[in-house]
Amino acid sequence: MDIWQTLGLWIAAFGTLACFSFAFKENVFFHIVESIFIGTSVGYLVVFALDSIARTGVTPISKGSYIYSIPLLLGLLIFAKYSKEYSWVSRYPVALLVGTGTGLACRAIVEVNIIRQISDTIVISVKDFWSMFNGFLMLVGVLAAIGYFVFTLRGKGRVYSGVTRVGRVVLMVSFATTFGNTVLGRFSLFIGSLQSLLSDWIGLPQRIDYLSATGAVAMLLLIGAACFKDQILDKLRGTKAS
Amino acid sequence: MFAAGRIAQFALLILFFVFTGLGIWLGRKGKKFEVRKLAALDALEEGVGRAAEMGRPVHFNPGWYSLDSVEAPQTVAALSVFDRLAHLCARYNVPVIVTLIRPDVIPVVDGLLRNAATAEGRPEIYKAENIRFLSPEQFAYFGGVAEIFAREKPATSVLMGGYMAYSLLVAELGYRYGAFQVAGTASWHQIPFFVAACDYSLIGEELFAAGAYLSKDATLLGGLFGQDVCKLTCVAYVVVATVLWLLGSDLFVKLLKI
Amino acid sequence: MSKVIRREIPLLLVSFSAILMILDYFFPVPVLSSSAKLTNEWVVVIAGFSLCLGATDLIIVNTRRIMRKTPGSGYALLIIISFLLTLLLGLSSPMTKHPAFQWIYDYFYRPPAGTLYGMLALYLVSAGWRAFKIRTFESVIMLVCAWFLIMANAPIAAVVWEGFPSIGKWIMDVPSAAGWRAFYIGAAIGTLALGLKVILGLERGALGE
Amino acid sequence: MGAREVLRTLERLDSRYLFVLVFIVTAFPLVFPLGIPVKISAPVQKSYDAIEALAPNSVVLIGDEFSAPSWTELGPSYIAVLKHLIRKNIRLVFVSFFSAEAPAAFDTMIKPRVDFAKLKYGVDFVELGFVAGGEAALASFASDIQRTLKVDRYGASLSELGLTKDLRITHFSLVVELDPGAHLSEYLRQLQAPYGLRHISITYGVTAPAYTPYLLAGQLSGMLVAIRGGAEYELLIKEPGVAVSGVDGVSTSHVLFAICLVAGSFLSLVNRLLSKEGKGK
Repeated sequence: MDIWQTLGLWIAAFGTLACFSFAFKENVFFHIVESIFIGTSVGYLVVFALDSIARTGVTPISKGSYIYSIPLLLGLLIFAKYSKEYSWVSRYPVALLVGTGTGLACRAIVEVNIIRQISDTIVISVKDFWSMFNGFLMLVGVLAAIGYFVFTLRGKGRVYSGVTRVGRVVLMVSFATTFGNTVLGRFSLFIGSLQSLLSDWIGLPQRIDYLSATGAVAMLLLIGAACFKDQILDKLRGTKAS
Repeated sequence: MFAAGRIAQFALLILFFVFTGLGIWLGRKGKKFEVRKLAALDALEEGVGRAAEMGRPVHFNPGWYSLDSVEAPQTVAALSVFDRLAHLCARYNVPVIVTLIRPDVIPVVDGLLRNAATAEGRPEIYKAENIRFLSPEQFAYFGGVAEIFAREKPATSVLMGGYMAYSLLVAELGYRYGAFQVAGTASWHQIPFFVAACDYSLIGEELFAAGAYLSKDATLLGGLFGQDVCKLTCVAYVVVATVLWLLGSDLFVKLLKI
Repeated sequence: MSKVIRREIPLLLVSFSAILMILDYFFPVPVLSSSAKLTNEWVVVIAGFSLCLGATDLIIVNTRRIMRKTPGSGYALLIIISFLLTLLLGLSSPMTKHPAFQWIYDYFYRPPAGTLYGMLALYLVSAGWRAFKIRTFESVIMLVCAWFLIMANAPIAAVVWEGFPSIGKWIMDVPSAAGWRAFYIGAAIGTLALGLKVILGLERGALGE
Repeated sequence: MGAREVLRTLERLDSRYLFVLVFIVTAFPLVFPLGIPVKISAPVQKSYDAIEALAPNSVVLIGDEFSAPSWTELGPSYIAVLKHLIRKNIRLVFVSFFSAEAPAAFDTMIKPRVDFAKLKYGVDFVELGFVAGGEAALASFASDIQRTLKVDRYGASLSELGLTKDLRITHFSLVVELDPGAHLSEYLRQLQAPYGLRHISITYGVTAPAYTPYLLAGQLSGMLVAIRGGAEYELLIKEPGVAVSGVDGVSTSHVLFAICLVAGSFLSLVNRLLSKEGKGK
């Protein structure tokens, strides 16, 4: 393992610990790691943006498709927001973005979000009692939950409030299910971070790299001290005064 | 002439456009519609008032999606909420800090903030540095927001638009600093966390209705009526089609696939 | 005249590009598909520029913080330095493939991203502790569903009782899926309605006027 | 302090104590492995079967929307699936539409862990890199690959690479998509709806419930969820790896979470009942 990789592993370990520390208390090391993260992430993405401008915008011009100078110009216009007087100019490129986004959103959402969902609700399997039961439960659930979203048609009486109540319950079940399932995903990530510390860096469970282990303890102490710096300073002052 | 298998889609799209359009037309004609309460939106004023009392700023984030993405409507809806929020903040003389993940939203937010300040007669309250683009990487963005919360301790945090995993991080951050939180998203994967961690939340379609609800503009409220007609159409279609299906005819299912 | 240039033409541009995208999807006409493709490429370029605008903004805001010596200006300096360093390394040849650029990505970018993502596990625990209360019928149902889903996902639960995964699967496949279906349908109708309002120039949030 | 105060303090427990507990409980099996058996779930088995059924030399599109933070959740599944595909002599085309960092993440995290050395670039696999433009780019890719991209990630012309020379979207027998950003619907809209491509999604735990309707409707030919999906797939291809060694942590942490959920709500209920009783007096 070369020196750069080792150094990298130590930096990564420190970054991981500093980030975790934020769950306990905000501290200077978390903000340092995060500031570097902000800078690198924006730098990173700007590099790819420039790459993409070059590939999609500049390359065609160099090959003679001069029409591509229009998006380059429009792209530059977005900087007009810095001018007080001409900030409206940036509406032109933004208009193109908004229009395209809206069009893309509308054009295919009918198929995926409406037609598919409706036709799957209709097709109730009648092969046995259990699947029929599920099918009807699904049907009632879908209809009631749609009813929950109605804005202006305010029915009166028990039926209407019953429907919205059922709809609410169904939606809450969906939310709770997603909440429960998210636990799996987030813990996968959490375990991954722990693995990178415990296995990749310290070497557990097969062996213990004592250098890294000592480093880990030192880092924890340092970050802990930063977290509780105020309390520690107070303590020190207190003992001096007495 | 049609792309294969997309006739039903096109018909539905046009039908729903027509329904919404009819609603808008009715609204413009002066027909009044009574709209169900959306507590989260009514809470905006409470949130801004709270910030004014405490002398602290309001925080706003219009979500994850850029304006050219498929989820752009969520961002646009969030910006319509921001329009109202900016007016309220200018009226109560409360600074509003907008943190951004997507840079293409900067000019839009800038324009809304400027106009709100002018419209409420306080052009001096507009400050360009209150619009803070942090990073398109959600966790780097979170780091920036964490620093802003630590330093400026917003009294109210409004999170609207499409969201990703960082939703819970930012919502818990607000909880830690005791901020009053109003959220809203149509991103199904993040809705549970807003419901769990925020004081008020808009669920799904409610986000898209926010602009109309807040503006109280009769024309836009008519649009909401149109949306309801669309929903009832879906319900009616499902009911009729299911009855036919159980009687042995798959006509209505096939109809959707032409 | 100025109103036309400032307001009307951008709104027309919005409607035009939105309608173009919609028509292109439904009608396989060469003129439509080539202009839609061209528009898409333009949007890619403009989106790239908007990221540069964001970076410029980031530099301006943080330089201002350093100049005014506001609290946290040290962080601002770190942001600027790490941004410029990454940018230079990324642009130096071979573009985006410089070993130092990769090294920064691996050890400065990846760990905090992964860790903060994983930290959500902790926040889920505290949100779960706080948010799930036995108050109403709804809240009991929510608690039960979330609980079964969690148990269904833990391999150890299936060892204890075979039923956990199948109950979890049923909740996911039937009642939960019903809710999501309605949610999708509602969201789609909302999207379409908002889309129409944007096309008609009625939605205030679209252009920042 | 009486029992009531204890209960009340517990209800408003500083979450940091919970965090410490979570750390200990999750880390324990990583240091002392427990070896709890894992049952293969249906969506993972379906994915395995779908890949197993592919003819040698088929072409599979890898929708690589992978990104650094998703490494631990999706990485193990990604690697296991790639190993399986390569073992079956399937030709692979990698492309990204939504994650700009996917290619870099691929280089540093995936490539070194999978046996790419024995594959020939341009014949057995091609990396097309990141194509900006999201869904629009995806649509245009589907309609004409060579016109949309012209060159691969390394600047080689697509018409000069054996694999991509005459490649049409319909030549793909399967799409395997790494889905950290909930981009499934874009893929289905642009690849499955018009061209009928089969689709396997490697995705997050958070997205799984909402993807279930797609699975039920047959739009998904399989789904691998989070580290657990990875562990199951590693077991299916008989190459236990990172996921299998981490999956014990899933068990312990989930049990802790289930206990917390019940304890938290139970405490609130008891406290509410007690305070009602107190008011009654």
